[in-house]
Amino acid sequence: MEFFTLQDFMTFTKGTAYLLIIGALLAFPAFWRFLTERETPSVRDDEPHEHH
Amino acid sequence: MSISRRRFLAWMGGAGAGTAALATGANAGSKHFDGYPGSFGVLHDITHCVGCRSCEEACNKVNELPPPDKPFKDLTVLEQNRRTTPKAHTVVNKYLKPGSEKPVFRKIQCNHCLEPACASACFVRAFQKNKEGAVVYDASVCVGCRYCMVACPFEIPTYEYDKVLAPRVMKCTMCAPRLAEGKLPGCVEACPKEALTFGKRDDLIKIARERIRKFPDRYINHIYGEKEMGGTSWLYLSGVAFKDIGMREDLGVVSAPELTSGALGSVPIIVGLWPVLLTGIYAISQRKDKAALEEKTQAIVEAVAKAKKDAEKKLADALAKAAKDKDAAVKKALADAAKAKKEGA
Amino acid sequence: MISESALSTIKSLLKPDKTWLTPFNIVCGVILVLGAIATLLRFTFGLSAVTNLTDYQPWGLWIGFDLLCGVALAAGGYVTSASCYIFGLKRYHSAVRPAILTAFLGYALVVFALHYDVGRPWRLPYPFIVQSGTTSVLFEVGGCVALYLTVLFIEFTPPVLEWLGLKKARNLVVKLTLVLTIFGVILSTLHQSSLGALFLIAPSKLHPLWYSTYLPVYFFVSSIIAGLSMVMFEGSLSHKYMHDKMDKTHLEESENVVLGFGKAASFVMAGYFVVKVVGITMDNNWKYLFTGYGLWYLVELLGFVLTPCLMYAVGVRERNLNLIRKTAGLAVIGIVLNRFNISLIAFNYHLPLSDRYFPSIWEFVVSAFIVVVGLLVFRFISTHTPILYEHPEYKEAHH
Amino acid sequence: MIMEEKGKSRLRWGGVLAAITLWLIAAGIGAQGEKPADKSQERPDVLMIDTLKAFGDLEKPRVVFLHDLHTDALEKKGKDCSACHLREDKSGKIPGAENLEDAVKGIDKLSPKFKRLKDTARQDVMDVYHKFCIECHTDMSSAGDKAGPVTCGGCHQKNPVKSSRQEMGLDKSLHFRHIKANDKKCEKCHHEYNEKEKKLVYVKEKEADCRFCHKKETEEKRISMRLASHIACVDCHRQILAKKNPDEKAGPVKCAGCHDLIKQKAIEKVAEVPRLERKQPDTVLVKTSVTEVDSKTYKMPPVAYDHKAHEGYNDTCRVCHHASMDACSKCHTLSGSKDGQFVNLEKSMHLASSNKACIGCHLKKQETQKCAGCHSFITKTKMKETSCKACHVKVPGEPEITPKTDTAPLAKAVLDARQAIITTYPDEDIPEKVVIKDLVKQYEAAEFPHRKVIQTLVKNISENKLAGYFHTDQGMICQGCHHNSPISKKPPKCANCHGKPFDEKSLYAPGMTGAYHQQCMGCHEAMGLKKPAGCTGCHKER
Repeated sequence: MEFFTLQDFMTFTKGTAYLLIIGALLAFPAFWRFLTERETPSVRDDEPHEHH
Repeated sequence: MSISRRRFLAWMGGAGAGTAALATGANAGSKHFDGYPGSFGVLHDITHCVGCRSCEEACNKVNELPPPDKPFKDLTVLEQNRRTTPKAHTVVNKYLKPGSEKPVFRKIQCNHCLEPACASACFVRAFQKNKEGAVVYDASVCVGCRYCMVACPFEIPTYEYDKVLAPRVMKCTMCAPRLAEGKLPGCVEACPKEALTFGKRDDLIKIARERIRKFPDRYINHIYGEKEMGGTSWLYLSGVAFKDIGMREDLGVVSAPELTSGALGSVPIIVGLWPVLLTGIYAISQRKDKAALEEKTQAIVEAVAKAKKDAEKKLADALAKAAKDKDAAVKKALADAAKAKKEGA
Repeated sequence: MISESALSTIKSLLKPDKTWLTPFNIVCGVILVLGAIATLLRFTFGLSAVTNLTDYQPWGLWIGFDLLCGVALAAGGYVTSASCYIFGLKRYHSAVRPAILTAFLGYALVVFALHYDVGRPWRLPYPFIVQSGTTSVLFEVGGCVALYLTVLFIEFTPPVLEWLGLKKARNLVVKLTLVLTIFGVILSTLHQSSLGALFLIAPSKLHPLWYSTYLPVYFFVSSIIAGLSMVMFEGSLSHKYMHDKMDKTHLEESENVVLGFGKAASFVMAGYFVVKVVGITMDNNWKYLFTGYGLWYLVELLGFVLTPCLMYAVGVRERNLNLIRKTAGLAVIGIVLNRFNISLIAFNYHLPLSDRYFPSIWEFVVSAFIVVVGLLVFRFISTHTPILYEHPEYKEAHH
Repeated sequence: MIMEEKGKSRLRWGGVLAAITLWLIAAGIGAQGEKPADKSQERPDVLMIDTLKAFGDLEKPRVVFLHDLHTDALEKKGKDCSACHLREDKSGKIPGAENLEDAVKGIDKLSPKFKRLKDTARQDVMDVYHKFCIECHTDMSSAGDKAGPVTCGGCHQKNPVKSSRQEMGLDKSLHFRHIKANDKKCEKCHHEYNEKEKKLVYVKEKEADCRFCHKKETEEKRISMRLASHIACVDCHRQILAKKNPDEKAGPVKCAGCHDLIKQKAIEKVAEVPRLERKQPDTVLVKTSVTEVDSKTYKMPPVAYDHKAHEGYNDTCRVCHHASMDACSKCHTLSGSKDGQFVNLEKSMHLASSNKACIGCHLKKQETQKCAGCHSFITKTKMKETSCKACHVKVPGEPEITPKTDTAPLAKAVLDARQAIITTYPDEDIPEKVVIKDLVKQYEAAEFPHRKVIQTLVKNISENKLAGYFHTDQGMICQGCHHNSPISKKPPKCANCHGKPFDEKSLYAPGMTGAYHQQCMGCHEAMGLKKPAGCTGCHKER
């Protein structure tokens, strides 16, 4: 794909970037869940718990 | 390059994530574009213009614009300083340099930037730089936000404020439709003195250079539009300083898309990193709370334990005392018994 | 303006006998009528009939105030919810709902106002459904505002659902609080800053003192100030005059809120002041400070950034709630002033006075109209739904 | 209680809003930018008193001093220059002016400085000014006369008065009048510095332009031109005035006399200025100094230069002799030298951009209206080969030139042989009318009075000797319009080169219509012709 103006080039790249980040926005919460779901439901936390 | 990167750094640095600067900042800069090869343009030799307004008339005709308030033959309108309007895509202005009585005439119309600010600003891509070099406008998608007018450094686009249903942005099209038919732009065709030269932009620059070379004392040594705002398809030669004929010399050479590329480039970065940052902060704050909670419970447990110990101790002492008293009493009793036995015998 | 009309809210609400002919209602009524007329004119005779907009000045009061100020002053939503749910400052919880509500109304009104300014309002969704100009800063602003409005709407539903007694739905939404908040902060960061970035494309039109490559940063940081100040400001107002609507916790917490936010605002302002000066240094614009515009710039920077910054600080040190609340008002004006400078006063500074723009009476009318609508809706909602108090059934129920 | 609280706060808000509106207005005004400075009156006698600069930076604004104003005021009081200017004693003698002393007895020359002979020290100079200025001003005012300021700010301020001072100098006529008045006693003004005797001496027929030595600023042993001229001229004029001899005219002594534009124009001109007597050559053979190369190796024949004629064309010697009276080749050597700022001989003669060079000066002549019609279209950056021959003419018989050769006669021979006649083709060979039919769609065909135009052009320059040397060829005059094609009786038609506009094959040639309009209108404008005006001036309406 050849571009002759910076304008066209940016239209393309920014467009793709926008699609990309929408995907990312949706992915983040899911990934966070995946990351933390094994933890005890009591507190959603970022560190393993020592049980007592 | 450096500009957009600096802008970008500035912005990211402020937003607090300078890390990704190079990655995105480079987007705009490290790539270089020379525009469509062989695209057309017009060279306006201001020293040749005599202010006959033929171009205005032709423009009005070919674009089927409403008739002007004063006829085009009437040259008195040159006395006041005019700008483009929804009814006039091009106007000729007269400038009298203080001191000289010889007036200078300059034609105003869209300069058809190589990197149009209007196109860069438009959020529905209503403006397009086409391969002939014209910057064309598509009213069928225009929302009417008028950001193009804010963006245009030459103050060219105008708006039909008086229309209710279908107001349009109005500006010179470089007669794109005529070009498609292989005709010249209306104004160029009409200019009797060939103050307007139509041709490939590269050739026009050659011509301009040649004229400056041949007549160094007729022209000032600057081709306006060769570099301004990243270059324009319309070019200008003048015998007097451009700022004296209402053309800004302080626009710089940075093209419009570059001006905003830095800020735009940082958008994906923020979306990429903010969730991480914020969730991190959240997690940490949560952890603090939990820690606090644990301390509290711990304290309670200890307190309880302590209380229990004290209680047991008390009990033990009590029992010990009780035992002592008991055998003391026994001894006494025995002693008494023995005493009584002695007296009886 | 906000403050003006807010004060009159007060007045009307103070009246022991709740007759409808309170001064406030009369003023509102008049404005609403005028607004209706303006609306009619706008959509029957076009922009030229009601605005002084020119080809030099395509953006006037409706963008400068309704959009730029509206969005900035609605920043309270993300600032408060972030501090409460992300930074875990639970003690500000009671401030969240009013803030969210104001934010939601703010953005809703911004979008509403845009319908007046834009040439063909029915095409507003075009960028997202017909053809996208992704190189446009405005595209990004539009996208973010649209999304954020949705987010705010969802965030704002709980009180309504509580009011309607829809437990299930309400709890579901509350579960989403964190995600929504994070979305909110992201979107706000983007479009608050991008409103500044809008002007990056016109270095030749905006006075060098206000034009800076840091514009997006300035807008973002000042939006935080605006958010904090707005929360305190309107908090103090509703605190004074909707006292009866507030429950114990709310009343107890509001003092913390003011002190805490005051402290935050003061420090953020300090930072803002520094980066503003850095901006001048980077572009070496000192020489402009001694021109007419320079003095005007100093008025903004010293009078409406440095002064409130210090006033906040004093207020916080001396736990002087009254001072802090007054300062909040000053800070809010400061933000409005800044947005006006960038979009109206220092814009087109190079033009002769004859070509400069001053809003028409109708433009003022419409802006006032929109503010009044906002007020009335706010009053209605906050008096009918659990915004200023917690619904008895949901005490201590936040996540 | 709440009520009054509310009242207060409303007041505050009102105040804030009011303030903002005020600021808005202020900003609006600020937006207007600088107002144009009001046209204050201009005077030729504006002096800037900033003497203290010599001792370091000024603490206060320099003082604007209106000299004539003071002279006149003192005159009314019957005071003369000596009221402010001290007599020079012998010790502080002014170079070149000794003999003025004796010229008129009883009148000493005066120091150009105010109330002092030397700038000794910062404090002293300051005191001199403060003491005497203020003293005099107070006396005047106490005497009830209009007097100058006595406060610091009164003098040390930005004064709106602008200087209209015109540069002054002797043109040929004025110089001649001085020669006559001083019956050829050149030594009265002219002098040079003798290194050996360390004094100023007069050398006959070595007189030169004052500016050669007296530069803009005073250098050691050389006072500035300004100082020199004021000492020499003004003092002399003063002394003549003092003689009160009715039939002896004296030059001006006040600033305006020399430096006011109107007064300058009024200076009486001598119609026929006889030639200077300085043993200058009539004719010169311009060539490299023979020490460098000998005549055999000349690439071009040397140029015979009519020195005498050029004396007539120019007002002063320094038009050409810009640094000294020596021969050009002394500094402008074949390869260039430091004295000649490395402008070599070739450049010094051909530099188009310099009026001191032959060609530079001749090109300027082309800008006169009579010539500009054609010449504004002819590039000045490249000369026609044929023009070289106009100056570089072979010396008849091509004698060998040695250092001993007296070249003046050779030059004379060449000049006599050369003649300046402007010729063109006989009328019958020149088409009388040219009918231009290019715009017949809109207008009648345009009739171009071809022959009449040529005749006018020829007549215009027939008196012009310079033009004569370059228009000897019959076809030369045609080149004005029939450019870019070799000279010939039947030049190619315009249409041969100028066809449809914007032809990529001939990028630099405008189209037919453009070419006509540019040529005709351009020429008419350059020659200041008002008619024909408007489209219908040339194209009759249909």
